[in-house]
Amino acid sequence: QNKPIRIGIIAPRGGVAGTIGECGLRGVEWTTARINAAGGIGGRKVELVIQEETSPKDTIDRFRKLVLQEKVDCVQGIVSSGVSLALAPAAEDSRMPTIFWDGTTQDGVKETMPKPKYVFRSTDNECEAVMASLLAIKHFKGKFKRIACVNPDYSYGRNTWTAFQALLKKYGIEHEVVSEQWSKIGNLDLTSNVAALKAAKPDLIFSSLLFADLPVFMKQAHNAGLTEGTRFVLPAAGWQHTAMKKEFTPEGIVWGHNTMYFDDPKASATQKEFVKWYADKYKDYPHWEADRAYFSMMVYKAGVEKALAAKKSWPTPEEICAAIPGVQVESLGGKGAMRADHIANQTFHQGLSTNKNNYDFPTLASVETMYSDQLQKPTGADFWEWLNTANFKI
Amino acid sequence: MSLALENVNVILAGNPVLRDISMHIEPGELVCLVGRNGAGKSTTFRSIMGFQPLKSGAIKWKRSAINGMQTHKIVELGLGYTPEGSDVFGDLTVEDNIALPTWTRKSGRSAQERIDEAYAVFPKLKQYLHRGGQQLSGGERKMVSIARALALDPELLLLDEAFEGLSPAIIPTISEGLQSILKQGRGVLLAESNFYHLPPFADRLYVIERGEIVFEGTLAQAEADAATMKIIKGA
Amino acid sequence: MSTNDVLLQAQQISRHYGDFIALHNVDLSVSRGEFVSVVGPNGAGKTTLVNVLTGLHQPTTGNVHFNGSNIAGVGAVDLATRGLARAFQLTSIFPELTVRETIAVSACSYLNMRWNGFGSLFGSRKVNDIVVRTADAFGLAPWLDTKGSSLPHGRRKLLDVASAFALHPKVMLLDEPTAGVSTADKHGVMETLLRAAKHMGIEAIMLVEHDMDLVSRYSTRIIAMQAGKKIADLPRDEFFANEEIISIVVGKGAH
Amino acid sequence: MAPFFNILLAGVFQAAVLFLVASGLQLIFGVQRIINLACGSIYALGAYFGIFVTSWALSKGLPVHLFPFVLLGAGIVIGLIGIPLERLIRTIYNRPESFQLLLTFAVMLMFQDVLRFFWGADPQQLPNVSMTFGILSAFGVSMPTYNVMVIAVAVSLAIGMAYFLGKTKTGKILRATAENRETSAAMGINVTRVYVMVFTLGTMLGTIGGALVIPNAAASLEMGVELVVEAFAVVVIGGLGSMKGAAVGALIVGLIRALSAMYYPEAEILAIYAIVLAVLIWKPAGLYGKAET
Amino acid sequence: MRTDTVHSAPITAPEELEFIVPPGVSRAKLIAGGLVIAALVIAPLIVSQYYMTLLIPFFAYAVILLGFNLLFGYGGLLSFGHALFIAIGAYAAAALVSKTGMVSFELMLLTAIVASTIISIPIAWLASRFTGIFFGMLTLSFGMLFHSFLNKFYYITGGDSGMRVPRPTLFGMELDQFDKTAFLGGPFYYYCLVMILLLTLVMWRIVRSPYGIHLMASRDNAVKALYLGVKIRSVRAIAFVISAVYASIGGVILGVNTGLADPELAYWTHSGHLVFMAVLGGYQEFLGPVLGAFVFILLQDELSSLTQYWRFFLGAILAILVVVLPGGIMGAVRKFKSKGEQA
Ligand SMILES: Nc1ncnc2c1ncn2[C@@H]1O[C@H](COP(=O)(O)OP(=O)(O)OP(=O)(O)O)[C@@H](O)[C@H]1O
Ligand SMILES: Nc1ncnc2c1ncn2[C@@H]1O[C@H](COP(=O)(O)OP(=O)(O)OP(=O)(O)O)[C@@H](O)[C@H]1O
Ligand SMILES: CC(C)C[C@H](N)C(=O)O
Ligand SMILES: [Mg+2]
Ligand SMILES: [Mg+2]
Repeated sequence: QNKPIRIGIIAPRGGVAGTIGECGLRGVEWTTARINAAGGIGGRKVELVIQEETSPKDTIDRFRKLVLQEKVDCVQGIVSSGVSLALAPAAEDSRMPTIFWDGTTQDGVKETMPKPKYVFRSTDNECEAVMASLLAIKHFKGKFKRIACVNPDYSYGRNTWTAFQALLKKYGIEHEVVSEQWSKIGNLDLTSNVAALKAAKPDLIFSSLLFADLPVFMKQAHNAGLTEGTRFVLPAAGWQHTAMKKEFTPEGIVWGHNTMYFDDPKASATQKEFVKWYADKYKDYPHWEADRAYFSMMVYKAGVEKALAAKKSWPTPEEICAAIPGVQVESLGGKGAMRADHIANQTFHQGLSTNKNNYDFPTLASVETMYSDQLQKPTGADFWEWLNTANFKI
Repeated sequence: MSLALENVNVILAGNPVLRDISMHIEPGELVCLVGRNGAGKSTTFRSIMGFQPLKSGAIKWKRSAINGMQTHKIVELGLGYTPEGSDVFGDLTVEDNIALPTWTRKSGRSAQERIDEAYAVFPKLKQYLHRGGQQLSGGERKMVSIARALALDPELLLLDEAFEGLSPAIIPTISEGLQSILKQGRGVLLAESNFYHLPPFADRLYVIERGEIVFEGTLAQAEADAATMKIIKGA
Repeated sequence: MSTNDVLLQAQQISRHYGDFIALHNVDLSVSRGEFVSVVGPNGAGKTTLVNVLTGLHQPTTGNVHFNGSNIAGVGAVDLATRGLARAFQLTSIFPELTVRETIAVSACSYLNMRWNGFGSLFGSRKVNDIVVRTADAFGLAPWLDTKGSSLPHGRRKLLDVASAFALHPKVMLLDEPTAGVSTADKHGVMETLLRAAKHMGIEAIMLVEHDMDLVSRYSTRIIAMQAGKKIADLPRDEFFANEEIISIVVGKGAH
Repeated sequence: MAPFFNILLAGVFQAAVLFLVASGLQLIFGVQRIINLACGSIYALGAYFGIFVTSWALSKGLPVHLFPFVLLGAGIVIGLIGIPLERLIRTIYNRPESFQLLLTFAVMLMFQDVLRFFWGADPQQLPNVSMTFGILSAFGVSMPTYNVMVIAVAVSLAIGMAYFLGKTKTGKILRATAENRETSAAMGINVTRVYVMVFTLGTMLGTIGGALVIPNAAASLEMGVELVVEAFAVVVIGGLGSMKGAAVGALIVGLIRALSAMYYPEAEILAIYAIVLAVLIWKPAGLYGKAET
Repeated sequence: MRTDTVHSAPITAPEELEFIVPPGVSRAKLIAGGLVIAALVIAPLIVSQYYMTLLIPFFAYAVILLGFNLLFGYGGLLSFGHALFIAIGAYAAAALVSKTGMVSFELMLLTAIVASTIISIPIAWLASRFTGIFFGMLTLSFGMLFHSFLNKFYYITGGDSGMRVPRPTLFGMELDQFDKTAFLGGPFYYYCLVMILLLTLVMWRIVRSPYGIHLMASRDNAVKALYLGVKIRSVRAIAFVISAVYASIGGVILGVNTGLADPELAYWTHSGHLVFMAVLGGYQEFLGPVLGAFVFILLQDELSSLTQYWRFFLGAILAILVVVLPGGIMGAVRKFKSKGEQA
């Protein structure tokens, strides 16, 4: 019983999502050191086995290696939806407790993994778009009519845009779509999209571009004069917040930081400690993926310890997985929990941006938070129907 | 002595292709290397030009070894070469093909002088100045190839199968050209498999058979030697 | 000789390259039992003529009939199946195929087995027969399992021609088959060729050649070209009696 | 009408960068018959290195309006990586094409990790210096001056290359070497030097492209792998080995991307390949390519 | 008459690469083959479960490369977009399930074969006009065209998330007493083993048939081949279709193994990996590429666990192999063997 607990981590290190994986891995590094310093999980130290997330085909092999060869006790990680989709059935099948950090833009947000026993997944990726849409309505209502989007050309981009329009409709906001721009992820030359947007003269631009694509878009938009007088809704701005330099980013953007905002004045001591460690060590400010990594680890810890307390001897994977639903953890970004349907609830942070700060990139003028029970469809519901019937508090 | 091969051995894909070849060419001399197909003539030429590493032996130009040197350095020293298949640059015009050597090698004489000399041997080429190398007939290519080597202004000219594919009508012209080259004090080494193409004014003859030199002497001596004649002319 | 005996006939064929006329209104015919040589100075248009006759190039004007039908531009494969074969000025073989396999390529075309994707190639008697017979005729039998690229130069040339013969063509076009072949070997090659031709039932041969020795020894008829035009088309003896033509082709004072 | 021209101009800018990379590809292919699959990685390297040098220089007090020259310089300097790369590729000059493709594929695999090793997984960017020179505008059509400068660089390189290859002695020597290495050597050409020169020049065109695009974009690990495919589309449309082809191909691809972004966003990438296929059916060797065999 | 006047120079092997010529099967080779098959048959008893799961992708790539090499090794046509057909196989299986609900493996294979045949015919028709680098680029374009189709037409294809390929039935049997790992390492393993042996046999017949010799002739010297009556375009096109069908069969196996058909399968770098495997193993030999697939899978697996910079080392190893082993592993083995014989 004094053997370390082996936890397999699968995260992207190269390719477009490498930057997201990197932040998550750093979060895991810090979290593990902290847990081990405090005595481990149920008295056992944590040992990490890290594998890289690549294409679904190869990641499945890595996963099997963790399970069959490395004999890990739990697998955490995964950023891309495609991979999580392939991995979930495999995890169920091999009875491996598996907690996804992210990557749950699932097939138009339909539940493809009903009643999972071993797989726990993160909040829907669309949560941040729902929240950003609500904030846009709250702050910009009546100040725009012509809307346009420039989104990544895949399900995440399309879902967020559809959700935004659906909410505008739901709240009776009169609007007209004047241009829709779709850009392949990782495409860094958006000049023609910028030109097309400029030609459409929108009052508001909604963009869930990720990675470097967003800062590049903003820079090119700024240089083309597109940012003047246009309102922006950027639910995923916090994915690349440090790259969004003030010089080309106007103020007053609806700005999403997902489940952790590094500069939150109301942040917990743990978050502040983490952010400081991160800034000192990596000369950068962490984003939400570090929080997701922390959350996954803490949820697992809580589950193990809950099962252990009930049983007094080391619990089986089944018992651990049965213990996890319902646990509450204080994650870096605020409160979080695992729902009975194995879907996470976490706290989302967004707000209007300001350039009045000591950084070279915008921060939030005031932080608004929403718990994801407000943003995420309930068990078994259809996302689009739920959007229409839900009672949001704006 | 200008060019000398001393006990040259060459192995290709495990087979000895040249065995202990020794020969020499003096300034102003026309020497023919005669042998049947596959005897090793081209390999000898390629060895001299540095395309083909030696197994053993040495190749000397004015008493210093040139084997192991890079081809363009060997050319620099004054050897000019026309490959077996002509290999005219198809992408360049006839004019550029012939002018090119004057850009790559300085010889002390003016480019124009060298080019004029090359055309003097094949005046017919002036009709095609702007035709691309690709568009020439087999024989025309051969002419360009020889003219091009001449434009290098070499001290020794190595002609591999100079007459292959040339119409009999043009052979006398080339013979005359060769004579004028020799008169300028240049040496010529000519590889030939066709006995009837051997210029009567050749100074010496080497006969190569299966990679070995089996005869050295004048044309007259060769004609007197029945065994040699059998090799180069057939029964 | 009846007109039925005419196998290959070209009428007024021309080939232009931009302003340059490489072939100018040439008429010619080749009949059963003939051995026709084409001679002429370099650049006279001989290779161009063969290219047009074998469909590699379209004639700018004129047409070519083979065995009664127009073959201008029908393509090489069609020519091969109709019975017109060619060997190239520069030796052309399949470097990685053995002699056996090379000849089998033609055999499969001839026997129209080309779409058999499941039968064993050398399990077929018919293929084997052709392979062995052809190799024998060209003296290639000892090399049957040698790769083309490993053959000695002279043998390669023979293999090139042998594979064309294995198509059992009616007419064979040969573009300088002995270019680069040493004096000692030239006649050997030619005789092997002729013997094989007889053996395999080839009805007529057309040869492009500079070597007047070969031309005079084997031809029944000689066509002389100059500057894209046909300047003579004479039976052998008449041709060699014509001093004027000879001096154009061979040059003055040649041996 | 003005928006339409704005879009066209955006396309021309994309075309300019694409042309730089594609012309490097063409040059190397034209002379050495090598398709450089690593051209994308080289482009990425130029981008990363350009950011690295320029931000360093800016932090050392470089006057901002000099940054294009620093970028260009960085592109040129890092292009020298072509020298050791050529040394590696030299080992397989005599092998079939597939080996050359593979070796450059191997280089591409390695490069991704080399970039990550030095610069990490986070995309890198320059401060927003591209507006230093303001915006040029006329008749409602406008474009950042910097972009116009990049287009000018590409156009002058295009003209320069065409002149260099077509008319100068060195250009003709390069073309001769392209055709037949041995015979060129026998004509006194130092083939080794020509190859090093061509490969380095080709590499440099790529790194310059990468460096120049950077003020408008960011450097990311994926940028190279993505670009290869577009550069290939350019080359196939224009015809392998043809500089003119690279220019026209780049223009076609750039404009198509821009126009489809405006009028039919679904078609953006598909349209490029549709053109590729159409060209290949209509003109198998590309618009300016030489026919095969 | 002199039949032997043509001088015979010493027969020499060429220095350049040797291409495949259908060799006879020596007894040694038969024994080696038998041993390998026997080892594969008893593998599930002795090989660890994890490595068993790696054998499934190996089978998939073995089939893919058998087909790929008909095109590349025997036809001389280097496709840089062949992964397209792997994706078609996987998506065909997924589409069958999502449209009809049928999960029979046999039907998946059938759908994949039909789909790849239909799709490859027009591509083959076009691509057969080209050789060399043009062929490579054209196939690359088609591959990327399909890749962007998969992403753009997400309402059909699931876009980036791909389409699920659920666990299939074999001969109608559910076999749900096995969990997926046991299923893959047990019944599915043997099923695939038999299938790949059959497909190998079929390919062996093809390359030694009259058609096979015409294909090789078109590779070696197209103009000459034409004049010998080889219909090079059709010959090439057929090779393309056959290799596409093989790739799609491999794609179905991969799809089942991953449980997903995703666009990355069609991405051009995946095609690059196929070429990598073929050259690594030695495309001059009938089974070289299959060996290459085996080594590649193990290499990638080991490297990616050893270091986060595995791409670098993979690339470096590839570069070294390309430089020092022009004949791939098989070529090296053969060289070694012939040295042994000479000594
Ligand atoms: N690359 C090679 N690898 C192996 N053997 C070769 C190679 N090149 C030439 N040979 C062999 O070397 C021998 C000599 O060839 P070489 O080309 O020197 O002959 P040659 O006298 O020039 O003949 P030809 O009159 O046909 O041009 C021949 O038997 C030939 O088959
Ligand atoms: N593509 C082309 N463009 C322009 N001129 C050409 C082209 N191809 C051939 N020619 C010219 O056509 C003429 C005839 O060429 P052809 O190859 O038929 O001559 P040939 O009689 O076979 O000569 P040789 O005996 O030298 O092989 C030559 O002057 C040649 O330069
Ligand atoms: C973190 C994000 C990249 C997740 C997103 N759902 C994706 O697929 O790929
Ligand atoms: Mg020779
Ligand atoms: Mg000719």
